[in-house]
Amino acid sequence: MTPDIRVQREDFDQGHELSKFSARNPLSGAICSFTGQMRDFQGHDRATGKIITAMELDHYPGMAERQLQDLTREAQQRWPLDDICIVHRFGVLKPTEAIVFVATASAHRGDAFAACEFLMDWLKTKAPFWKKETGPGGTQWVEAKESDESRAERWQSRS
Amino acid sequence: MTPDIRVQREDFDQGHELSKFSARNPLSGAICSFTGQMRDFQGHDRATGKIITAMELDHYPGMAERQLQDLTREAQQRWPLDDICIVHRFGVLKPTEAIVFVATASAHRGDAFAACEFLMDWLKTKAPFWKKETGPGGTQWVEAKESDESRAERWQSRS
Amino acid sequence: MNILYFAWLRERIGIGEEAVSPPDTIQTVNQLMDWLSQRSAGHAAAFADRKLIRAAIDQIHSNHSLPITGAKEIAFFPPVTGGLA
Amino acid sequence: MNILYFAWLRERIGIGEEAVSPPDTIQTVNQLMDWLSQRSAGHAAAFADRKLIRAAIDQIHSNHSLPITGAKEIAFFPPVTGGLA
Repeated sequence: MTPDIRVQREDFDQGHELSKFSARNPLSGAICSFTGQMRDFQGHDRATGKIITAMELDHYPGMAERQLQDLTREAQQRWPLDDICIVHRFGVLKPTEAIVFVATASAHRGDAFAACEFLMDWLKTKAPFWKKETGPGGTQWVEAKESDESRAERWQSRS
Repeated sequence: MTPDIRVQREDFDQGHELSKFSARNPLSGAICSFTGQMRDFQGHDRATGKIITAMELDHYPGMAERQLQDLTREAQQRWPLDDICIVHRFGVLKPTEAIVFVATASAHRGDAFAACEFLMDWLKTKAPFWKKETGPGGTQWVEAKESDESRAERWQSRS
Repeated sequence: MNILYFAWLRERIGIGEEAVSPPDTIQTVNQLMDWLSQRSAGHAAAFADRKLIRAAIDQIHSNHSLPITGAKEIAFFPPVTGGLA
Repeated sequence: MNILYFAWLRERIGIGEEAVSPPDTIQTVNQLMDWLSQRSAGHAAAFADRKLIRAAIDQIHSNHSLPITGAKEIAFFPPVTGGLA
Protein backbone atom coordinates (compact mmCIF):
# COMPACT_ATOMS: atom_id res chain seq x y z
CA MET A 1 0.00 0.00 0.00
CA THR A 2 1.12 3.60 -0.58
CA PRO A 3 2.80 4.73 2.64
CA ASP A 4 0.79 7.09 4.83
CA ILE A 5 3.16 10.01 5.47
CA ARG A 6 2.14 13.12 7.37
CA VAL A 7 4.15 16.14 8.54
CA GLN A 8 1.90 18.14 10.82
CA ARG A 9 1.73 20.77 13.54
CA GLU A 10 -1.24 19.13 15.33
CA ASP A 11 -0.81 16.65 18.15
CA PHE A 12 -1.97 13.08 17.45
CA ASP A 13 -2.77 9.95 19.42
CA GLN A 14 -0.31 7.14 18.73
CA GLY A 15 -2.84 4.49 19.78
CA HIS A 16 -5.42 5.84 17.36
CA GLU A 17 -2.80 5.80 14.58
CA LEU A 18 -1.89 2.19 15.41
CA SER A 19 -5.54 1.09 15.35
CA LYS A 20 -6.08 2.74 11.97
CA PHE A 21 -2.86 1.26 10.62
CA SER A 22 -3.68 -2.31 11.66
CA ALA A 23 -7.25 -1.95 10.35
CA ARG A 24 -5.96 -1.02 6.91
CA ASN A 25 -3.63 -4.02 6.91
CA PRO A 26 -5.79 -7.07 7.67
CA LEU A 27 -3.51 -9.36 5.65
CA SER A 28 -0.38 -8.53 7.69
CA GLY A 29 0.45 -10.79 10.61
CA ALA A 30 3.10 -8.48 12.07
CA ILE A 31 2.72 -4.83 13.04
CA CYS A 32 5.59 -2.91 14.64
CA SER A 33 5.37 0.68 15.85
CA PHE A 34 7.70 3.21 17.40
CA THR A 35 6.77 6.50 19.02
CA GLY A 36 9.20 9.19 20.06
CA GLN A 37 7.34 11.21 22.64
CA MET A 38 8.14 14.47 24.40
CA ARG A 39 9.16 13.51 27.91
CA ASP A 40 7.30 15.07 30.78
CA PHE A 41 10.59 16.53 31.94
CA GLN A 42 9.33 17.60 35.33
CA GLY A 43 12.14 20.10 35.52
CA HIS A 44 15.08 18.34 33.91
CA ASP A 45 15.91 15.98 31.08
CA ARG A 46 16.61 12.47 32.38
CA ALA A 47 19.20 11.83 29.71
CA THR A 48 21.19 15.03 29.92
CA GLY A 49 20.24 16.46 33.33
CA LYS A 50 19.41 19.77 31.65
CA ILE A 51 16.35 21.69 32.75
CA ILE A 52 13.94 22.01 29.85
CA THR A 53 10.64 23.84 29.89
CA ALA A 54 9.65 23.89 26.22
CA MET A 55 10.58 22.39 22.91
CA GLU A 56 10.05 23.46 19.34
CA LEU A 57 10.75 21.74 16.04
CA ASP A 58 11.76 23.71 12.98
CA HIS A 59 11.38 21.90 9.65
CA TYR A 60 11.86 22.29 5.90
CA PRO A 61 8.37 22.02 4.39
CA GLY A 62 8.36 20.07 1.16
CA MET A 63 11.75 18.48 1.66
CA ALA A 64 10.58 16.88 4.92
CA GLU A 65 7.75 15.03 3.18
CA ARG A 66 9.99 14.19 0.25
CA GLN A 67 12.75 12.74 2.46
CA LEU A 68 10.25 10.62 4.37
CA GLN A 69 8.87 9.34 1.04
CA ASP A 70 12.40 8.46 -0.08
CA LEU A 71 13.08 6.63 3.18
CA THR A 72 9.92 4.54 2.88
CA ARG A 73 10.88 3.58 -0.68
CA GLU A 74 14.31 2.54 0.57
CA ALA A 75 12.72 0.45 3.36
CA GLN A 76 10.34 -1.22 0.90
CA GLN A 77 13.27 -2.19 -1.31
CA ARG A 78 15.09 -3.77 1.62
CA TRP A 79 12.26 -5.66 3.31
CA PRO A 80 9.01 -7.25 2.16
CA LEU A 81 6.60 -4.73 3.70
CA ASP A 82 2.86 -4.42 3.26
CA ASP A 83 2.60 -0.85 4.51
CA ILE A 84 4.34 2.01 6.31
CA CYS A 85 3.01 4.95 8.29
CA ILE A 86 5.08 7.94 9.42
CA VAL A 87 3.70 10.94 11.28
CA HIS A 88 6.17 13.69 12.25
CA ARG A 89 5.27 16.81 14.17
CA PHE A 90 6.71 20.31 13.85
CA GLY A 91 6.15 23.50 15.83
CA VAL A 92 5.71 23.73 19.59
CA LEU A 93 5.73 20.41 21.47
CA LYS A 94 4.20 20.02 24.89
CA PRO A 95 5.28 17.43 27.47
CA THR A 96 3.91 13.89 26.86
CA GLU A 97 2.92 14.74 23.28
CA ALA A 98 4.02 12.43 20.47
CA ILE A 99 6.77 13.81 18.22
CA VAL A 100 7.18 11.03 15.70
CA PHE A 101 5.32 7.80 15.00
CA VAL A 102 6.54 5.08 12.64
CA ALA A 103 4.64 1.85 11.95
CA THR A 104 5.40 -1.06 9.63
CA ALA A 105 3.24 -3.99 8.52
CA SER A 106 4.64 -7.24 7.19
CA ALA A 107 4.00 -10.98 7.02
CA HIS A 108 6.96 -11.61 9.34
CA ARG A 109 7.93 -9.95 12.57
CA GLY A 110 11.66 -9.77 11.82
CA ASP A 111 11.01 -7.64 8.74
CA ALA A 112 8.52 -5.40 10.58
CA PHE A 113 11.00 -4.76 13.42
CA ALA A 114 14.02 -4.19 11.15
CA ALA A 115 12.21 -1.79 8.83
CA CYS A 116 10.71 0.21 11.70
CA GLU A 117 14.09 0.65 13.40
CA PHE A 118 15.76 1.45 10.07
CA LEU A 119 13.18 4.16 9.37
CA MET A 120 13.67 5.73 12.80
CA ASP A 121 17.47 5.63 12.52
CA TRP A 122 17.52 7.15 9.06
CA LEU A 123 14.82 9.66 9.76
CA LYS A 124 16.95 10.98 12.63
CA THR A 125 19.86 11.71 10.29
CA LYS A 126 18.10 12.56 7.02
CA ALA A 127 14.71 14.17 7.64
CA PRO A 128 15.04 17.97 7.84
CA PHE A 129 13.79 18.74 11.35
CA TRP A 130 15.64 20.76 14.00
CA LYS A 131 14.94 20.79 17.71
CA LYS A 132 15.19 23.83 19.92
CA GLU A 133 15.02 23.55 23.69
CA THR A 134 14.09 26.28 26.12
CA GLY A 135 15.40 26.22 29.67
CA PRO A 136 16.24 28.72 32.43
CA GLY A 137 19.41 29.68 30.53
CA GLY A 138 17.48 30.55 27.40
CA THR A 139 16.78 28.82 24.12
CA GLN A 140 19.23 26.53 22.39
CA TRP A 141 19.33 24.47 19.20
CA VAL A 142 19.96 20.81 19.97
CA GLU A 143 23.15 19.48 18.43
CA ALA A 144 23.13 16.31 16.33
CA LYS A 145 24.49 13.28 18.14
CA GLU A 146 27.39 11.24 16.80
CA SER A 147 25.56 8.15 18.03
CA ASP A 148 22.67 8.87 15.67
CA GLU A 149 25.04 9.01 12.71
CA SER A 150 26.58 5.69 13.67
CA ARG A 151 23.19 4.05 14.29
CA ALA A 152 22.15 5.05 10.78
CA GLU A 153 25.45 3.98 9.25
CA ARG A 154 25.19 0.42 10.49
CA TRP A 155 22.35 -0.10 7.99
CA GLN A 156 24.75 0.70 5.13
CA SER A 157 26.81 -2.43 5.63
CA ARG A 158 23.89 -4.73 6.39
CA SER A 159 21.45 -6.38 3.98
CA MET B 1 7.09 0.07 36.74
CA THR B 2 5.73 -3.44 37.35
CA PRO B 3 5.10 -4.98 33.94
CA ASP B 4 1.48 -5.17 32.83
CA ILE B 5 1.00 -8.83 31.84
CA ARG B 6 -2.31 -10.29 30.76
CA VAL B 7 -3.27 -13.69 29.40
CA GLN B 8 -6.86 -13.46 28.23
CA ARG B 9 -9.56 -15.00 26.08
CA GLU B 10 -11.12 -11.62 25.17
CA ASP B 11 -10.15 -9.69 22.07
CA PHE B 12 -8.41 -6.35 22.66
CA ASP B 13 -7.57 -3.22 20.67
CA GLN B 14 -3.83 -2.77 20.15
CA GLY B 15 -4.21 0.98 19.68
CA HIS B 16 -6.07 1.33 22.95
CA GLU B 17 -3.33 -0.67 24.70
CA LEU B 18 -0.64 1.56 23.18
CA SER B 19 -2.45 4.73 24.28
CA LYS B 20 -2.77 3.43 27.85
CA PHE B 21 0.84 2.29 27.88
CA SER B 22 2.24 5.63 26.71
CA ALA B 23 -0.02 7.51 29.13
CA ARG B 24 1.38 5.57 32.06
CA ASN B 25 4.95 6.29 30.93
CA PRO B 26 5.17 10.08 30.54
CA LEU B 27 8.89 10.06 31.41
CA SER B 28 9.84 7.69 28.61
CA GLY B 29 10.92 9.20 25.30
CA ALA B 30 10.80 5.92 23.38
CA ILE B 31 7.84 3.55 23.04
CA CYS B 32 8.07 0.46 20.84
CA SER B 33 5.20 -1.95 20.23
CA PHE B 34 4.67 -5.16 18.34
CA THR B 35 1.37 -6.84 17.52
CA GLY B 36 0.95 -10.31 16.11
CA GLN B 37 -2.46 -10.32 14.53
CA MET B 38 -4.59 -13.06 13.04
CA ARG B 39 -4.42 -12.59 9.30
CA ASP B 40 -7.64 -12.23 7.40
CA PHE B 41 -6.69 -15.32 5.43
CA GLN B 42 -9.35 -14.86 2.79
CA GLY B 43 -9.08 -18.55 1.97
CA HIS B 44 -5.39 -19.31 2.35
CA ASP B 45 -2.38 -18.46 4.45
CA ARG B 46 -0.03 -16.10 2.56
CA ALA B 47 3.03 -17.61 4.16
CA THR B 48 2.25 -21.31 3.70
CA GLY B 49 -0.43 -21.33 1.01
CA LYS B 50 -2.61 -23.51 3.26
CA ILE B 51 -6.33 -22.84 3.45
CA ILE B 52 -7.27 -21.86 6.98
CA THR B 53 -10.74 -21.11 8.25
CA ALA B 54 -10.26 -20.95 12.01
CA MET B 55 -7.55 -20.79 14.64
CA GLU B 56 -7.48 -21.69 18.30
CA LEU B 57 -4.79 -21.25 20.95
CA ASP B 58 -4.38 -23.76 23.76
CA HIS B 59 -2.38 -22.58 26.76
CA TYR B 60 -1.10 -23.64 30.16
CA PRO B 61 -2.84 -21.36 32.67
CA GLY B 62 -0.55 -20.30 35.48
CA MET B 63 2.67 -21.23 33.71
CA ALA B 64 1.85 -18.87 30.81
CA GLU B 65 1.66 -15.84 33.14
CA ARG B 66 4.72 -17.04 35.05
CA GLN B 67 6.83 -17.47 31.91
CA LEU B 68 5.86 -14.00 30.65
CA GLN B 69 6.81 -12.57 34.06
CA ASP B 70 10.19 -14.32 33.86
CA LEU B 71 10.78 -12.99 30.34
CA THR B 72 10.05 -9.40 31.41
CA ARG B 73 12.50 -9.75 34.31
CA GLU B 74 15.13 -11.03 31.89
CA ALA B 75 14.48 -8.09 29.53
CA GLN B 76 14.71 -5.61 32.40
CA GLN B 77 18.08 -7.02 33.39
CA ARG B 78 19.41 -6.67 29.86
CA TRP B 79 18.12 -3.22 28.95
CA PRO B 80 17.28 -0.05 30.90
CA LEU B 81 13.51 -0.19 30.54
CA ASP B 82 10.86 1.94 32.21
CA ASP B 83 7.97 -0.41 31.57
CA ILE B 84 6.73 -3.46 29.67
CA CYS B 85 3.26 -4.57 28.61
CA ILE B 86 2.39 -8.03 27.26
CA VAL B 87 -1.12 -9.14 26.33
CA HIS B 88 -1.52 -12.70 24.98
CA ARG B 89 -4.78 -14.24 23.84
CA PHE B 90 -5.93 -17.85 24.12
CA GLY B 91 -9.02 -19.65 22.83
CA VAL B 92 -10.70 -19.05 19.50
CA LEU B 93 -9.15 -16.34 17.30
CA LYS B 94 -11.06 -14.64 14.55
CA PRO B 95 -9.47 -13.07 11.44
CA THR B 96 -7.94 -9.61 12.02
CA GLU B 97 -8.02 -10.03 15.81
CA ALA B 98 -4.85 -9.35 17.79
CA ILE B 99 -3.12 -12.46 19.19
CA VAL B 100 -0.20 -10.93 21.07
CA PHE B 101 0.84 -7.38 21.94
CA VAL B 102 4.20 -6.41 23.40
CA ALA B 103 5.20 -2.84 24.27
CA THR B 104 8.37 -1.43 25.83
CA ALA B 105 9.14 2.03 27.21
CA SER B 106 12.65 3.40 27.60
CA ALA B 107 14.68 6.59 27.50
CA HIS B 108 16.38 5.43 24.28
CA ARG B 109 14.93 3.95 21.14
CA GLY B 110 17.62 1.31 20.67
CA ASP B 111 16.78 -0.24 24.03
CA ALA B 112 13.02 -0.08 23.40
CA PHE B 113 13.41 -1.81 20.01
CA ALA B 114 15.84 -4.48 21.22
CA ALA B 115 13.80 -5.40 24.29
CA CYS B 116 10.54 -5.56 22.33
CA GLU B 117 12.02 -7.88 19.71
CA PHE B 118 13.74 -9.99 22.37
CA LEU B 119 10.44 -10.43 24.21
CA MET B 120 8.64 -11.52 21.03
CA ASP B 121 11.41 -13.93 20.05
CA TRP B 122 11.61 -15.55 23.48
CA LEU B 123 7.88 -15.60 24.01
CA LYS B 124 7.55 -17.62 20.80
CA THR B 125 9.83 -20.34 22.14
CA LYS B 126 9.14 -20.21 25.88
CA ALA B 127 5.56 -19.17 26.59
CA PRO B 128 3.27 -22.24 26.78
CA PHE B 129 0.76 -21.56 23.98
CA TRP B 130 -0.12 -23.95 21.17
CA LYS B 131 -1.83 -23.09 17.91
CA LYS B 132 -4.35 -25.26 16.14
CA GLU B 133 -5.51 -24.49 12.62
CA THR B 134 -8.72 -25.65 10.97
CA GLY B 135 -8.92 -25.99 7.20
CA PRO B 136 -10.85 -28.08 4.66
CA GLY B 137 -8.69 -31.10 5.54
CA GLY B 138 -9.58 -30.89 9.23
CA THR B 139 -7.86 -29.56 12.31
CA GLN B 140 -4.11 -29.63 12.86
CA TRP B 141 -1.69 -28.52 15.56
CA VAL B 142 0.88 -26.09 14.18
CA GLU B 143 4.45 -27.33 14.42
CA ALA B 144 7.15 -25.20 16.00
CA LYS B 145 9.48 -23.57 13.48
CA GLU B 146 13.23 -24.06 13.55
CA SER B 147 13.56 -20.40 12.59
CA ASP B 148 11.85 -19.36 15.84
CA GLU B 149 14.36 -21.37 17.88
CA SER B 150 17.26 -19.77 16.05
CA ARG B 151 15.78 -16.26 16.36
CA ALA B 152 15.55 -16.77 20.12
CA GLU B 153 19.03 -18.28 20.36
CA ARG B 154 20.75 -15.29 18.82
CA TRP B 155 19.93 -13.37 22.02
CA GLN B 156 22.00 -15.87 24.03
CA SER B 157 25.28 -14.81 22.49
CA ARG B 158 24.51 -11.10 22.41
CA SER B 159 24.68 -8.55 25.24
CA MET C 1 1.46 -35.74 41.82
CA ASN C 2 -0.62 -33.97 39.21
CA ILE C 3 0.11 -34.58 35.52
CA LEU C 4 -1.05 -32.15 32.85
CA TYR C 5 -1.23 -32.65 29.08
CA PHE C 6 -1.57 -29.97 26.43
CA ALA C 7 -2.21 -29.72 22.69
CA TRP C 8 -1.97 -33.06 20.82
CA LEU C 9 -0.74 -34.92 23.89
CA ARG C 10 -4.03 -34.19 25.59
CA GLU C 11 -5.94 -35.29 22.50
CA ARG C 12 -4.02 -38.56 22.15
CA ILE C 13 -4.28 -39.41 25.83
CA GLY C 14 -7.89 -38.28 25.98
CA ILE C 15 -7.58 -36.30 29.22
CA GLY C 16 -5.95 -33.00 30.20
CA GLU C 17 -5.10 -33.86 33.77
CA GLU C 18 -4.66 -36.86 36.05
CA ALA C 19 -3.41 -37.44 39.59
CA VAL C 20 -0.86 -40.25 39.79
CA SER C 21 1.39 -41.81 42.45
CA PRO C 22 4.42 -43.30 40.73
CA PRO C 23 6.63 -45.64 42.82
CA ASP C 24 9.88 -44.33 44.34
CA THR C 25 11.89 -45.96 41.58
CA ILE C 26 10.54 -43.34 39.13
CA GLN C 27 12.99 -40.48 39.65
CA THR C 28 13.37 -38.52 36.41
CA VAL C 29 11.08 -37.01 33.79
CA ASN C 30 12.19 -39.73 31.36
CA GLN C 31 11.33 -42.49 33.81
CA LEU C 32 7.98 -40.85 34.47
CA MET C 33 7.22 -40.88 30.73
CA ASP C 34 8.13 -44.61 30.60
CA TRP C 35 5.85 -45.30 33.54
CA LEU C 36 2.95 -43.17 32.18
CA SER C 37 3.25 -44.89 28.77
CA GLN C 38 2.01 -48.12 30.36
CA ARG C 39 -1.27 -46.61 31.50
CA SER C 40 -3.07 -46.83 28.14
CA ALA C 41 -2.59 -47.16 24.41
CA GLY C 42 -3.22 -43.40 24.18
CA HIS C 43 -0.43 -42.70 26.67
CA ALA C 44 1.90 -45.02 24.76
CA ALA C 45 1.10 -43.24 21.48
CA ALA C 46 1.51 -39.78 23.01
CA PHE C 47 4.93 -40.58 24.50
CA ALA C 48 6.21 -42.62 21.54
CA ASP C 49 8.54 -39.93 20.16
CA ARG C 50 10.28 -38.17 23.06
CA LYS C 51 11.97 -35.63 20.78
CA LEU C 52 8.57 -34.04 20.18
CA ILE C 53 7.82 -33.64 23.87
CA ARG C 54 8.67 -30.85 26.28
CA ALA C 55 8.17 -31.05 30.03
CA ALA C 56 7.66 -28.54 32.83
CA ILE C 57 8.18 -29.36 36.51
CA ASP C 58 6.06 -27.09 38.70
CA GLN C 59 5.62 -24.72 35.76
CA ILE C 60 9.32 -24.44 34.88
CA HIS C 61 10.70 -25.76 31.58
CA SER C 62 12.73 -28.89 32.40
CA ASN C 63 15.00 -31.38 30.68
CA HIS C 64 13.88 -34.98 30.44
CA SER C 65 16.81 -36.04 32.62
CA LEU C 66 15.89 -33.85 35.58
CA PRO C 67 14.67 -35.38 38.86
CA ILE C 68 10.98 -35.16 39.69
CA THR C 69 11.42 -35.59 43.43
CA GLY C 70 9.02 -33.39 45.40
CA ALA C 71 7.28 -32.08 42.29
CA LYS C 72 3.58 -31.30 42.66
CA GLU C 73 2.72 -30.63 39.01
CA ILE C 74 4.38 -32.04 35.92
CA ALA C 75 3.20 -31.01 32.48
CA PHE C 76 3.88 -32.53 29.05
CA PHE C 77 3.38 -30.67 25.78
CA PRO C 78 4.80 -30.17 22.28
CA PRO C 79 7.21 -27.29 21.52
CA VAL C 80 5.30 -24.04 22.00
CA THR C 81 3.82 -22.11 19.05
CA GLY C 82 2.33 -18.95 20.52
CA GLY C 83 2.60 -15.43 19.17
CA LEU C 84 2.26 -15.10 15.41
CA ALA C 85 4.25 -13.98 12.41
CA MET D 1 17.71 31.14 -7.32
CA ASN D 2 15.96 30.85 -3.99
CA ILE D 3 18.07 30.39 -0.85
CA LEU D 4 16.53 28.95 2.35
CA TYR D 5 17.98 28.99 5.86
CA PHE D 6 16.85 26.86 8.79
CA ALA D 7 17.43 26.63 12.54
CA TRP D 8 20.37 28.73 13.80
CA LEU D 9 21.45 29.70 10.30
CA ARG D 10 18.15 31.52 9.87
CA GLU D 11 18.56 33.20 13.24
CA ARG D 12 22.13 34.34 12.56
CA ILE D 13 21.31 35.62 9.09
CA GLY D 14 18.03 37.13 10.22
CA ILE D 15 15.92 35.86 7.34
CA GLY D 16 14.59 32.45 6.30
CA GLU D 17 14.59 32.98 2.60
CA GLU D 18 16.10 35.24 -0.07
CA ALA D 19 16.19 35.33 -3.85
CA VAL D 20 19.71 35.81 -5.22
CA SER D 21 21.42 35.84 -8.62
CA PRO D 22 25.04 34.77 -8.17
CA PRO D 23 27.39 35.37 -11.13
CA ASP D 24 28.26 32.47 -13.43
CA THR D 25 31.61 32.05 -11.71
CA ILE D 26 29.78 30.65 -8.68
CA GLN D 27 29.44 26.99 -9.61
CA THR D 28 29.48 24.87 -6.45
CA VAL D 29 27.77 24.87 -3.07
CA ASN D 30 31.08 25.88 -1.49
CA GLN D 31 31.49 28.82 -3.83
CA LEU D 32 27.90 29.84 -3.17
CA MET D 33 28.61 29.89 0.59
CA ASP D 34 31.70 32.08 -0.04
CA TRP D 35 29.61 34.43 -2.13
CA LEU D 36 26.68 34.56 0.33
CA SER D 37 29.10 35.22 3.23
CA GLN D 38 29.82 38.65 1.75
CA ARG D 39 26.20 39.78 1.92
CA SER D 40 26.20 40.70 5.62
CA ALA D 41 27.96 40.17 8.94
CA GLY D 42 25.15 37.74 9.80
CA HIS D 43 25.82 35.71 6.66
CA ALA D 44 29.53 35.66 7.41
CA ALA D 45 28.89 34.46 10.96
CA ALA D 46 26.44 31.78 9.82
CA PHE D 47 28.83 30.37 7.22
CA ALA D 48 31.99 30.69 9.34
CA ASP D 49 32.29 26.99 10.20
CA ARG D 50 31.42 24.91 7.13
CA LYS D 51 31.69 21.61 9.03
CA LEU D 52 28.49 22.54 10.87
CA ILE D 53 26.53 23.21 7.71
CA ARG D 54 24.53 20.86 5.52
CA ALA D 55 23.09 21.81 2.13
CA ALA D 56 20.23 20.62 -0.03
CA ILE D 57 19.91 21.35 -3.73
CA ASP D 58 16.27 21.30 -4.84
CA GLN D 59 15.37 19.43 -1.66
CA ILE D 60 18.02 16.73 -1.99
CA HIS D 61 20.91 16.41 0.49
CA SER D 62 24.06 17.53 -1.31
CA ASN D 63 27.80 17.71 -0.74
CA HIS D 64 29.46 21.11 -0.60
CA SER D 65 31.46 20.27 -3.70
CA LEU D 66 28.43 19.60 -5.92
CA PRO D 67 27.54 21.96 -8.80
CA ILE D 68 24.58 24.29 -8.34
CA THR D 69 23.96 24.78 -12.04
CA GLY D 70 20.25 24.92 -12.83
CA ALA D 71 19.19 24.69 -9.18
CA LYS D 72 16.02 26.55 -8.24
CA GLU D 73 16.18 26.16 -4.48
CA ILE D 74 19.24 25.76 -2.29
CA ALA D 75 18.85 25.30 1.46
CA PHE D 76 21.41 25.59 4.25
CA PHE D 77 20.92 24.11 7.71
CA PRO D 78 22.71 22.36 10.60
CA PRO D 79 22.74 18.54 10.88
CA VAL D 80 19.16 17.40 11.44
CA THR D 81 17.85 16.55 14.92
CA GLY D 82 14.29 15.31 14.42
CA GLY D 83 12.63 12.34 16.03
CA LEU D 84 13.43 11.88 19.69
CA ALA D 85 15.01 9.34 22.02
